[in-house]
Amino acid sequence: MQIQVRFFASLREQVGSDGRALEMAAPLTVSEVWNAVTDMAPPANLLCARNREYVGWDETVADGDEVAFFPPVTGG
Amino acid sequence: MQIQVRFFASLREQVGSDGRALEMAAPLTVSEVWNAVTDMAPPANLLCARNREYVGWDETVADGDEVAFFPPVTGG
Amino acid sequence: MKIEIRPDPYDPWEELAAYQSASEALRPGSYGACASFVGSMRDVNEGDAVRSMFLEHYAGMTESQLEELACEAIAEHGLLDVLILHRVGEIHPDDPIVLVAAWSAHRKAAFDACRAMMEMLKSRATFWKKEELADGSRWVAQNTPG
Amino acid sequence: MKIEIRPDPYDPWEELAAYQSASEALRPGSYGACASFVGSMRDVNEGDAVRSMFLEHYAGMTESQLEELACEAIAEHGLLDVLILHRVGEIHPDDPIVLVAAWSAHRKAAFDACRAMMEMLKSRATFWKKEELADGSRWVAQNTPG
Repeated sequence: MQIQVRFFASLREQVGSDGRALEMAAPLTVSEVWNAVTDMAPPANLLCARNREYVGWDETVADGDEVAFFPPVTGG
Repeated sequence: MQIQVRFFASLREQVGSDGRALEMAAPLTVSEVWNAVTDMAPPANLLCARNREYVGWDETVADGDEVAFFPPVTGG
Repeated sequence: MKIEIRPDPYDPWEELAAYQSASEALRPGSYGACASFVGSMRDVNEGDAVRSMFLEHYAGMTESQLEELACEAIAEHGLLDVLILHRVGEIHPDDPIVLVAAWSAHRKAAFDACRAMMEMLKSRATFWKKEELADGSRWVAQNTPG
Repeated sequence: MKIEIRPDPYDPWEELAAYQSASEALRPGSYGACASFVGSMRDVNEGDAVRSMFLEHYAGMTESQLEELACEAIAEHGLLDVLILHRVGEIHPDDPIVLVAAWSAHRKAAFDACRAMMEMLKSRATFWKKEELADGSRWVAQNTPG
């Protein structure tokens, strides 16, 4: 199974990538996805979305999902 | 001494006049001015201004003042 | 700051745009927030169709009240600028009646002040509405709560 | 209801006027209140001069969030209509960034909803600002409280 991982804004610059595909042998939590794709400790206030909806770090990610990590939002 | 008395909106129609000059022998309160210019009991919620500022019924009116009576405001 | 009582119809968005670009208090780049409110005439009130309305005011007193409430809002909320327009005379459904706008550096002040000015205007300013219905006319007894 | 992410500059007052006269949800005479907010770019932030800004968003997610918060506001406040526009891409001082407008029969719903939508947008919607200063660039860490 495969998921798509994305990084936005300052996090994209810190990670040095806007994301990548990740092969999973079994379903992972969001937290496990983070650890699988970066060597960084998660920054304070890091936010996460699964399939374009906010989720918490314990949420499970399934085949075909898109998981995005990003800093606090600053629009408006 | 003389003051100018004015009526606005529905009150103007009830009184049948937009106002008149009133001769006073001595200073009057707003309440006494009302009684001097109409035969009506003051309607509930009647408002009063002296020289274009809201005042209460016990306020004293002096020579040259303009006293206005009107119903609750409904602008905006 | 601009406060005007208008006897003729006006376009609130054109007025806002023109005022914002002309005001010396609104240097481009200095304001980050503009909150505005436009009140316009509905064709129904208290269940009755309203054909037109006459808006009376107390010339002299009303203008002073609007200036005073604008100055209060500027001082209390630290606004950069204020625009208030209010129609009087004969008004038809869909006509804009009141425009209140507040400019500030950040949104909180603009939102707070715009609403506060509207509530002060509705509760204090000497305007009165008389509605023309199919079967006669009536004075509006009081405003809808804010 | 109209929700748009705009890559190019826009005039908020022209957009408001055009949307209000074209919207089928806004029959003339049906609405008595329009509360709107325009957020535009300041040329200073946290004491530093800002030359320009880049506004990034999460295409797909951001649009859904704006639609969702507009639908929530319509349902909760009984609005007649909503307009939300938001700039992305390269932005210069004085450029309008966000426009939020709410139409309703009476003023309370429009005021409440316009502000609630702005607060939801600021706290939830996936936009990020990067400022260009004289000596480099920086991401904005968080929004000013509302």
